[in-house]
Amino acid sequence: MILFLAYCAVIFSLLSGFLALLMRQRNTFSALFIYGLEKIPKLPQSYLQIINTCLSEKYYPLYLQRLVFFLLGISGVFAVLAGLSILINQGVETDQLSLGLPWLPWHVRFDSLSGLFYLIIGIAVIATSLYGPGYVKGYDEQHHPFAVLGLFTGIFIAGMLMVLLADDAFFFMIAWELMSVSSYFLVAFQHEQSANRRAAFLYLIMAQVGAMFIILGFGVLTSYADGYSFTFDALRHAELSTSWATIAFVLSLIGFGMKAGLVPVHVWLPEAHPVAPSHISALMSGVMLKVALYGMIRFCFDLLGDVQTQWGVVLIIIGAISALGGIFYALMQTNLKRLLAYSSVENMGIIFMVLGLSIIFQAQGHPEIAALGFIAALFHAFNHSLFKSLLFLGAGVIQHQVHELNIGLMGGLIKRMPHTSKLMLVACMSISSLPLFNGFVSEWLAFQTALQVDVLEDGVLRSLIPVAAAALALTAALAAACFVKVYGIVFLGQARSRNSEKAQEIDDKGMLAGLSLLAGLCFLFGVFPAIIIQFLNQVASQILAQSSANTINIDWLWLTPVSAEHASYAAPLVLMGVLIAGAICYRYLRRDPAMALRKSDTWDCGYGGLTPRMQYDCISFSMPLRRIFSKVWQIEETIDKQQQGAHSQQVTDIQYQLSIQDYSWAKIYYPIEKMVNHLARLVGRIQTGNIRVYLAYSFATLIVLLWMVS
Amino acid sequence: MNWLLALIQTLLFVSLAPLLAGWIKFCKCYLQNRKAPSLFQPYRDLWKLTHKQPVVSEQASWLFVIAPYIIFSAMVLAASVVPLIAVNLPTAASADIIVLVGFFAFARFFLTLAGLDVGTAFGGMGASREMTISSLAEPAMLMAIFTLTMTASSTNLSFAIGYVLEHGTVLRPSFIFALFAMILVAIAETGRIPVDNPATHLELTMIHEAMILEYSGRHLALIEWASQLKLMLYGVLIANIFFPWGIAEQLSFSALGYGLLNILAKLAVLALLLAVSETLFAKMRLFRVQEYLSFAYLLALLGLLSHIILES
Amino acid sequence: MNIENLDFYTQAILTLAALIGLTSFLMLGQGRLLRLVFVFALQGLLLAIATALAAYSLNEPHLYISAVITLALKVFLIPWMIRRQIFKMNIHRDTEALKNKTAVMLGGASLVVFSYYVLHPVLHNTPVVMLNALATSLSVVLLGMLLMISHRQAIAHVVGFMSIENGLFFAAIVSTNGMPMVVELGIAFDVLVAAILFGIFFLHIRSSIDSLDVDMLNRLNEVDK
Amino acid sequence: MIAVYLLLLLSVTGIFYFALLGHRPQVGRINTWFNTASFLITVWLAINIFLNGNIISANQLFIVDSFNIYLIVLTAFVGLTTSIFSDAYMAHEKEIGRLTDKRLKVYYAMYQGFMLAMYLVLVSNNMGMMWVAMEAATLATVMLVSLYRTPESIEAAWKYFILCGVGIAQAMFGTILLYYAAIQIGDVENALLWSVLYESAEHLNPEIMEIAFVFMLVGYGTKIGLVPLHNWLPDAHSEGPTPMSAVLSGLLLNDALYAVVRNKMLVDGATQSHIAGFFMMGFGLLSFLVAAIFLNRQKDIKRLFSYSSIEHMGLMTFSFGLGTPLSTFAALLHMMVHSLTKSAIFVTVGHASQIAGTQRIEKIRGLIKTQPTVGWGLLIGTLAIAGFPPFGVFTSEFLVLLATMQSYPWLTPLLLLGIGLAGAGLFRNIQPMVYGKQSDGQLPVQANLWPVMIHLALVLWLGLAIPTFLADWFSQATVLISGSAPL
Repeated sequence: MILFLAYCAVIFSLLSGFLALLMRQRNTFSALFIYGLEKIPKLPQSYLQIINTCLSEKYYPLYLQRLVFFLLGISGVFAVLAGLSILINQGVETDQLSLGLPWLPWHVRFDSLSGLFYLIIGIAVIATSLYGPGYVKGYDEQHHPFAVLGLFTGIFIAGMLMVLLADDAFFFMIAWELMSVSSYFLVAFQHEQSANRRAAFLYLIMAQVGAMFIILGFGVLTSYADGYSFTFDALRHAELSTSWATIAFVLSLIGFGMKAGLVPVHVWLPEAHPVAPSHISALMSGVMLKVALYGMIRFCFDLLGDVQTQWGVVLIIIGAISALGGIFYALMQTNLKRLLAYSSVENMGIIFMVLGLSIIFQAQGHPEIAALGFIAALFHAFNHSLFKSLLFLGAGVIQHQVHELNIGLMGGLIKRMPHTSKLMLVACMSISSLPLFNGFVSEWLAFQTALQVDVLEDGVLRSLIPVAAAALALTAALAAACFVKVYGIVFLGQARSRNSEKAQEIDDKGMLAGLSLLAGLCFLFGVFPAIIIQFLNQVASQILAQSSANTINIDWLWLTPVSAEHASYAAPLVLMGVLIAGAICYRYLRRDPAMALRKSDTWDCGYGGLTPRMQYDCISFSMPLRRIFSKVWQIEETIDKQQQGAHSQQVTDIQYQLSIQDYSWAKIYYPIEKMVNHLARLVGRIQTGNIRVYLAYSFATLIVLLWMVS
Repeated sequence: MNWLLALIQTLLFVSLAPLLAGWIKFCKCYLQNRKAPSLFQPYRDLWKLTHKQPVVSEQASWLFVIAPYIIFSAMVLAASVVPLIAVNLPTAASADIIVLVGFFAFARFFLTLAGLDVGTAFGGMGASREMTISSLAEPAMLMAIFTLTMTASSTNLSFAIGYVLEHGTVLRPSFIFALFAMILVAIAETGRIPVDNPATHLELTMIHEAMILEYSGRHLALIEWASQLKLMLYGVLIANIFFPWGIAEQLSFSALGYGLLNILAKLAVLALLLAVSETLFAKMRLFRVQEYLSFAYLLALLGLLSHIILES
Repeated sequence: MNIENLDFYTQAILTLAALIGLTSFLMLGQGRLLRLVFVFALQGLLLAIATALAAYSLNEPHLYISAVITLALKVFLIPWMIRRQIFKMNIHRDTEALKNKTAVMLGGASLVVFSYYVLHPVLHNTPVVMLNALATSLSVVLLGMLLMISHRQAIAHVVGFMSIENGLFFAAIVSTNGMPMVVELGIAFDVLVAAILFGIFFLHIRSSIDSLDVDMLNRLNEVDK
Repeated sequence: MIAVYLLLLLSVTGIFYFALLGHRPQVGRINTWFNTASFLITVWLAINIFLNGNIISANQLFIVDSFNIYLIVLTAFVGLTTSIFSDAYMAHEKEIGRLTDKRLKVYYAMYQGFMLAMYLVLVSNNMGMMWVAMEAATLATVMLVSLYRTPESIEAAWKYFILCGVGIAQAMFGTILLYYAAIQIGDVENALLWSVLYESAEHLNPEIMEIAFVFMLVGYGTKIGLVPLHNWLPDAHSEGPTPMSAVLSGLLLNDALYAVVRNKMLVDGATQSHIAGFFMMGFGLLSFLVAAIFLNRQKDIKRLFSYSSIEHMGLMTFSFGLGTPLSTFAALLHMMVHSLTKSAIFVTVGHASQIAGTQRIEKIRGLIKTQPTVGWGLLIGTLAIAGFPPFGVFTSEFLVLLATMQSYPWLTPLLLLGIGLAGAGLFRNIQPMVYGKQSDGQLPVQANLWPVMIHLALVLWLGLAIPTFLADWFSQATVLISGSAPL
């Protein structure tokens, strides 16, 4: 039954994809319709009317798009239902589909881990399907055919869901690559700009290489599994030596890390996410990265089984680098979606860091604390999927209304787009992990996990983990700075360009509904985290075979990891407190009607003529940090002044240019590209075009081989 | 009963905050051979401000208006969880020290947004600098706190304080480092000399004042009050975490009164020290603050490591 | 065992083998096309004789047929066609100056040694005639390739190709008393078609690069200029 | 068995028919009919095999077993679809006056001749006859490569002719040695019959067999296009008419590999060692890597895909060389999916080059805008050939990787490198051709893309699920080649 729900989710997303293919088939349908009229002449007039309008030039595309996204929504609902039901009755459903290799049908397994990620995907998909129709209206059918968009969106979602269902390496890889390839087409959807093509190319290649690494990871396991079987059951029981297990772990880390966007294999992410349509980048950043996380967890905790301490150390270090690197680069971005992409890198870094903590505790024999860390990681993944989807959708709304993604050209949108601005405020508060919002709870749990370090004996770990925690703290603080900048520059202040002056609030209800859903959930789970955390407990108990039920005791009010003595957090109480305090002083101070606000000009220090250009914008806002951490980026900053007058004292004109490059390009990727081209040139030399040389080759080959055999 | 006590403690906190500010001013003036205003001058200012009609820029949005209330209530909430005169109060359990830092972040978030809202150069400048400094200070503070919490193996303030109390006077190297780190961070976070100068208005070096430049009337009052609260919060944290002796453990009147006197004394001393340092030192350039804070960070780290290496 | 106490057939075969090898060497060193073709025809003739001899002494009648075929193809038809081509293209006078002829010659000699070295361990348990004959034919094949490598005239390439065929054929005759008939016919047919195609190609190449120097056929390559 | 004779007879008649009447209009259609007929015959044959198992003709000249039956059907099928494509293609070529009636005669006659040779290679049980057929295939295609009579095409044809001729001669020497080894163990009559030799393989003299295999490998390897013997391949593919390239890549290479594998089975039986496998692995890996690098520097679209053919043949040779059941299964599957995909790609490539009027990559842009069907066909095909699921190529590459991981883990990084380089090389060239703004002067052509769709659909099907009868044949062949069934 539960599996049926899960299958329905997949099938409906595929359906919506294939339905989108009918975008160009209007004439066929009308022909069919006329043919049908001849067959069944007596049809009620009302039906005729309806069908006619549906098939009319004007409405057909509109209705079709609505229908496609409706089906998508259905699939999302099914996904949520399936996820919830498996999480609630915490069973394990297995099945086999008669596809795949002759001796290996597709194995399907649906447990609470899959269920959780089903839930994540489902929520995001529902929000997207609410959001989508309004968003795609902007595309003209000629240059950006909806058929392509819809088809690959459907396949993309189906692929992600199937990854969660897969229970053998082959099916897993097929689903995985389906996800990658379809998202490649989505990234390349607006392929006029060469930047987008480049991004798509980069994305595809890295996806393929990553997939190969994952396959090799499975290969290591299979070669130890009995009978070379690819089923996850066989892989679970594979007896690996420590070193081979480590090799498998590293392979999978590279493979899944490429998809999850860990530094330094993150470069596809800030290229690909900005260029995809916004609801797609919401799905990619909010959900697909989580699927990579799922793969990592499945591979590392479930298949490899007994984890090792040094894996945790590796994860912590890489996670810390990704987190800090991600947020540092995010701070310097001017393109809103690029910024969000980099912040995704940061959040994935945090998640992997916490996962590393959990691995260490698991390996050191403290399963309960491991479970705590595991829960923290999963919860942060869940939250990130919520607020990052929200942010990307919001960015889409802004792009849709302002026709602009450069933060530096926005401003003052809070007055022109009241609803969007409120929802985005929620998102910004969640992502900068402020209390009462979901981002805070997961980071709080992460800190609580890190603070359990005292139970460990190993001195190195005992000193490593607190430093990691400090890195986490720094990341959080910088994230807050980053999103203060985002919200402050985009929504507050005065408009910095004509576009943002003319911007209007979005009129499409659906888009706002999509945003509001996510925003609401962000707040809900910020105040009542226990709802999700008890589910996460099930996951932990299934994956780590260690419920932390006695680690976190869950009731709706208190969140107390380990013990009440240790720490506790009651978000509802905090909420109440804030409300009471706020209400009292507001009430008290506002009682006198004579004290109403008086509107007046902004104080201009008596000089007059404040212009929007005098405001801080995104570059100047992050200037102090740029000065302080200048080593982190590859900065090219040029200021050239036009001076004239006596001793050229008087500055007439100043040109300021700033370009901030990602080090990993200069250090890793450009060299690789250069090397490949050089290699190709070298190898090209063997093909001289002279037939006698060719004959000499085959002659030499023959001689050498003969010499070898005799 | 306990809840009532907690409420009283919170109110006490809120009401004493301006007094502390007054006391610091008083000491400074005394040290700088100026005639001091009365200790209760801050109360007068707040009163006056609350009875003035606030002027709001046309550029300002709703966020500008509600920000003061949010900031103030966040601070009040923070006050409610920090043990002032007694430990084991129920409110303390509802939020631990990490959440406390969260509250500060919350307030700061809205303060900076309010600074950016009007769209003046000053506001943006203040916001940018505030976020820069805080993003450096916050980790240092957390590190310092971690040192304590790992010793007490609890992030719950009153439990931690109780732990320190019952173990008596143990000379911990980690605590010394942590204390200094904490002091440095506190100075930075509360915008005192040498990081920021609360006494200035309209200087290119100011940070906190730059953000609230547009505020007036009750809004300004709330923000001022909130910042005084913040100052006092840091003071109480330092006092009660590192020198918790005298704080009331059982809720008898004598104990509570004793605790109150104790904390007042401690705060007075701390304030005096602050005044002295503010008199001795001059304000730093903005881009030397990083060195200052990285020193604090270093101290905190040393504290943590010395806890791990020396004390276990 | 030495050659006295072998029967006449074997002695003859060995002699022929030696002669055939010699002809290969002659071709290898040959710069003049007409002589090249002549030597090639000579090789064909020797081959035919060997075949006939084998047919007679092993009385395998079907070898007579292949002897006849060889005679017809390798001695008369193909050389004649090539000659015609040469005269038609009027290149019967120009000679090809071989670079470092001696090196090539030495290489050829070493190839003969090499083929013995290769085949020796294999054939230790077989009559020596097999070894020698096979070794010779292998060296003829290799020499043919060397011929093609060292000569730049398309004609020379064709001749080399055909002499490789000769080598194969000789191997087939002496080591295995000829292949099954169907195969032999097939081979003969292929050779014929190949010869005709070569004829056609000379014209095309001539018309496209108005020379038969294969070094000038280097438009298609992968080298960055 | 009648089916086989019918098949061969049909092609022979085809040759003569087109040689005489090849200039008629509708000749392309007729060619299609011929191939349809042969395809139906092969299907009939396949059904026979499926029902009654392997068959060997009375005179033992022909064999049809689970190894070659699917290749026979595949050959007929690709021949058919390609002939459908070549109908449209040749019509267009004739329109723009690149071809005359006389050449069309040659083209169609040789098309049939080539098909004949292919069938013969596959069904012949006599190794000598297999050789003859292989040589015949060369001769048939040489004329087609030089069909356009441009200097380049002449040059390409000449190189093809000489290199493959010499190579095939070496294969002949190998065959002679095989025969020699065979008659050592008596039974001169059937000494070249594969079926007989396979039975008594272990009695063959191992040393001779090794040398024989070297010659065969170098000989047939030239036709497979193994580096460094591959040099003829890109030239021939790029200069001949596109349908030719399609069948060359799709069929000829396969059959050469088929011949090598048949011989390998004998050699393995004789030597009881893995030496042949090692040679094949070495050549395969080298070709795979070198071709993958070459893909990154191509300027001509057809050269590009001919290098990708080399790469894939290398992969197959490698995994046949591995010799484990898994890898053998993978290689068998890969032979099928590769020839399907590659011929489909060449169809789209042909149309693409007709659209742009050139084969130079940098001149072809924005195909999706000019003619979406061609553009998408090319893109999807490239995805499939680059080994992305759910297409069949992925399945086989997946299996090859795992098999390598089991037997020679330290080789997997090389495979990884190769696949990555190949993917990069393909897409850095294909993507700008398909996407972006179209370059001016690109006009849609009258194209018949059914072959592409059918092929890709089949490859997709094979990627998702392998039909039972095919699976049976594969596993039987795997048993035949590697000794035991895959899992």
